[in-house]
Amino acid sequence: MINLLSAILVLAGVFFYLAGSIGLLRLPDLYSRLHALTKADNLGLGLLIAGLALHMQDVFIVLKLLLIWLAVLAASATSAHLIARQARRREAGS
Amino acid sequence: MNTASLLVFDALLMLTLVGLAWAALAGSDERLSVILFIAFGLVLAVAWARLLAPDVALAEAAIGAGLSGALLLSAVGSRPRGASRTRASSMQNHTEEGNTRVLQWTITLLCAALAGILAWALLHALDIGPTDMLPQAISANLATSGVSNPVTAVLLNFRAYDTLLELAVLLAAVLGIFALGPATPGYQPAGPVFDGLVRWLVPVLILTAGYLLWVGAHAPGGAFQAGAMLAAAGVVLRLSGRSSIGLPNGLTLRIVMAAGVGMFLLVGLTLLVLGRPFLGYPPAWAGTLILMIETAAMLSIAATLLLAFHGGRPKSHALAARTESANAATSNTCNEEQTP
Amino acid sequence: MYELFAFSAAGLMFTLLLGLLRVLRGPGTGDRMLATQLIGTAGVGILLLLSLLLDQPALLDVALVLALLAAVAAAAFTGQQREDHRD
Amino acid sequence: MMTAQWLYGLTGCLIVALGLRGALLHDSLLQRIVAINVMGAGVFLLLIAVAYRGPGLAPDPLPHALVLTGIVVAVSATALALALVRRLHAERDDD
Repeated sequence: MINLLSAILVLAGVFFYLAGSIGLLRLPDLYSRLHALTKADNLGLGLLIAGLALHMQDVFIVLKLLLIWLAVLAASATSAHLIARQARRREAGS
Repeated sequence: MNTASLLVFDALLMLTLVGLAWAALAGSDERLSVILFIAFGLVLAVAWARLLAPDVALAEAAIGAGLSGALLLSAVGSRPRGASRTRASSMQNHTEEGNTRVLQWTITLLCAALAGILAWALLHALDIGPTDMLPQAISANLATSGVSNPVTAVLLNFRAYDTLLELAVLLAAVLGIFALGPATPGYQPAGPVFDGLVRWLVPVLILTAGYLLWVGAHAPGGAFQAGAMLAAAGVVLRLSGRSSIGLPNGLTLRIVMAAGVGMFLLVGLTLLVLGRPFLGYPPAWAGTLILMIETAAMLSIAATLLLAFHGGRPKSHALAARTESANAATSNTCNEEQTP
Repeated sequence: MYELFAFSAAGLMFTLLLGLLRVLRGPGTGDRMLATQLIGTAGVGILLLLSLLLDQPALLDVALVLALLAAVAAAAFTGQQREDHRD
Repeated sequence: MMTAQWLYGLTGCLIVALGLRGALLHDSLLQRIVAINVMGAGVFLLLIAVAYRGPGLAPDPLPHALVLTGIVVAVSATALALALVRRLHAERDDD
C-alpha cells in the first residue's frame, strides 16, 4: 500500500518536472516560462520528496527532506523575483 | 542490487557531462561559458554521488558549483563591455586565417590523441585490476586514526602532509591575490527581496557549515566543505551590498588566515618534541587533535576563499576612512579655489 | 521499487538535459538563469533518488548543500557590482 | 560490474581532451581559465572512476581524498588567475 502510494507520488513528481522543462522550452516568452517553471519544479520536487519520505524510518531524515524542500522553494521564489525584476529593468533600459 | 536499470541514467549523465564540457568551451560568449560551467559543476556533483564519492560530491556542490561560479561570474561582470580583442584577431588577412585553421586542426588532433592515450592507460589499469593494498591498509588502520570516515582519515591522518601543504597553497594563492592590488569595488545595496534571502540563507549556511564539520569524523563532510559553506555565507553578504561581511580586520584577519597551517604546525611540532613522528598522532588523542586542526582549517579556508572573492587586498577600515576624509579635504580646497 | 526509482532518476536527468537546451538557446541572461535553476532543482531530485537507490544517506546532505548553493548562485547572477572604479 | 568504471573513465578522458583544446585555442583569458577547470574536472572523473568498485562495494578512499584536495587547490588557483587577468586588463586600459 505504502509502496503504491509512494510510486504514484514519485511518478507524479517526475511528470511535473518534465512538464516544467517542456514548458521552459516551448513557451514563448520569459514571463510565461518563469510562471510555468516555478510552479512545476517546486511541485515536482514536493511530490518527489513526499513519495520518498514514505520510505524513511527516521524522523530526523524526514525533517532534513523537508528542509531541502523549503530551501529550494525559498531560493526559487527569490530568484524568480530577481530574474523578473532584472528583465524588466533591462527592457526599461533598452 | 543490479545496476542494469541505472544504465539509461548513466548514459544520459555522461551525455550531459560531455555536452556541457563541449558547449562551455564552444562559443566566444564569456558569460554563457561561465553559466554552462556552473551547470557543469552541478552535474559533476551528481556524477560523484553516482560513483559513491559523497565527500567529493559535497565539495563539488559547495565549491565547484557555488563558489567557483560566483568567482567567475564576478569576473565577467567586472570586465569592460565590448572588448575588441577577439574582433581584432579575426580581422587578420587570409594567409594568417589559413594558418590559424591548420593550427586549430593540429591542436584538435593532438588533443584527440591525448584522449586516446588516456583511454589506453585506463584500459591497461583496469586490466591489471584493482590492487587493493592501499585500501586494505587504510581500512586496517582506520581504528587507530581517530575518525571513522576513511576519506577524513586519509586527509587528516594518513596523508596529513598533503593537507598541510594544500592549506599552504591556499595561503600562497591569497597572498598572491593581495600582491596584485586592492579589492574590487563592492556591490550595490540589495532590494528587500534579496535582503529577505540573505536573512534566512546566511544563518542556514553557517549552521550547515557547523554540521558538516562535526559530521566529518564519521560521515562525509569535513573542514573543506564546511569552510566552503562559511565562505558562501560571506559571499552572499558581499553580493547583497553590505560593507561588513563578517571578516575581521588587521591582525585578527592575519591570524585567521594562517590558523590552518599554524595549528597543523603546532600539533606536528609538539608531537615531534614529545618524541613522536611529525603529525604522528597518538591513537588515543587522534580524534581530538583532528577536530582541533579541522576547526582551524575550516576558519582559514573560509577566510581565504572569501578574500579570493574580494579579488584583492581588503581596505582596512581605518585606512579607508582616512583616504575618504583626505579626499573630502582636497575636494573642499578645490571648491574654495574655484569659487572666487 | 528499485526499477521505478532508477526510471525516475533517468527521467529527471532527461529534464536536466532539456534545461540545458534552454541555457544554450537563451536568449537573455534571465532565461539562462531560469534554466540553471531548473538544472539545480533536477539535480537535487536526482540526488534524493540516488540516496535511496545506492543506499547512501549522506547524499541527502549533498542535496541540501546543492539546494543552498543554488540560492547563492542565483544571488551571484543578479548582484550588481558598483561602478565606481578604484583607480 | 566494470562497465560503469569504464564508461565514466572514458568520459573523463574525453573531457580532459576538450578542456585542453579549449585552453589552447581560446582568445579570451577568462574562457581559458574555464577550460583549465573543465580539464581538471576530467582528471577528477578519471580518478573517481578508477576508485569505483561497483555497486554495494566500498570504493577506494585514497583517490577521493586526492580529488578533494584537487578541488580546493583548483578553486584557489582559479581565484589567483582571475586576479591576474583583472590586473592585466587594468594595465591595458592604462595604455
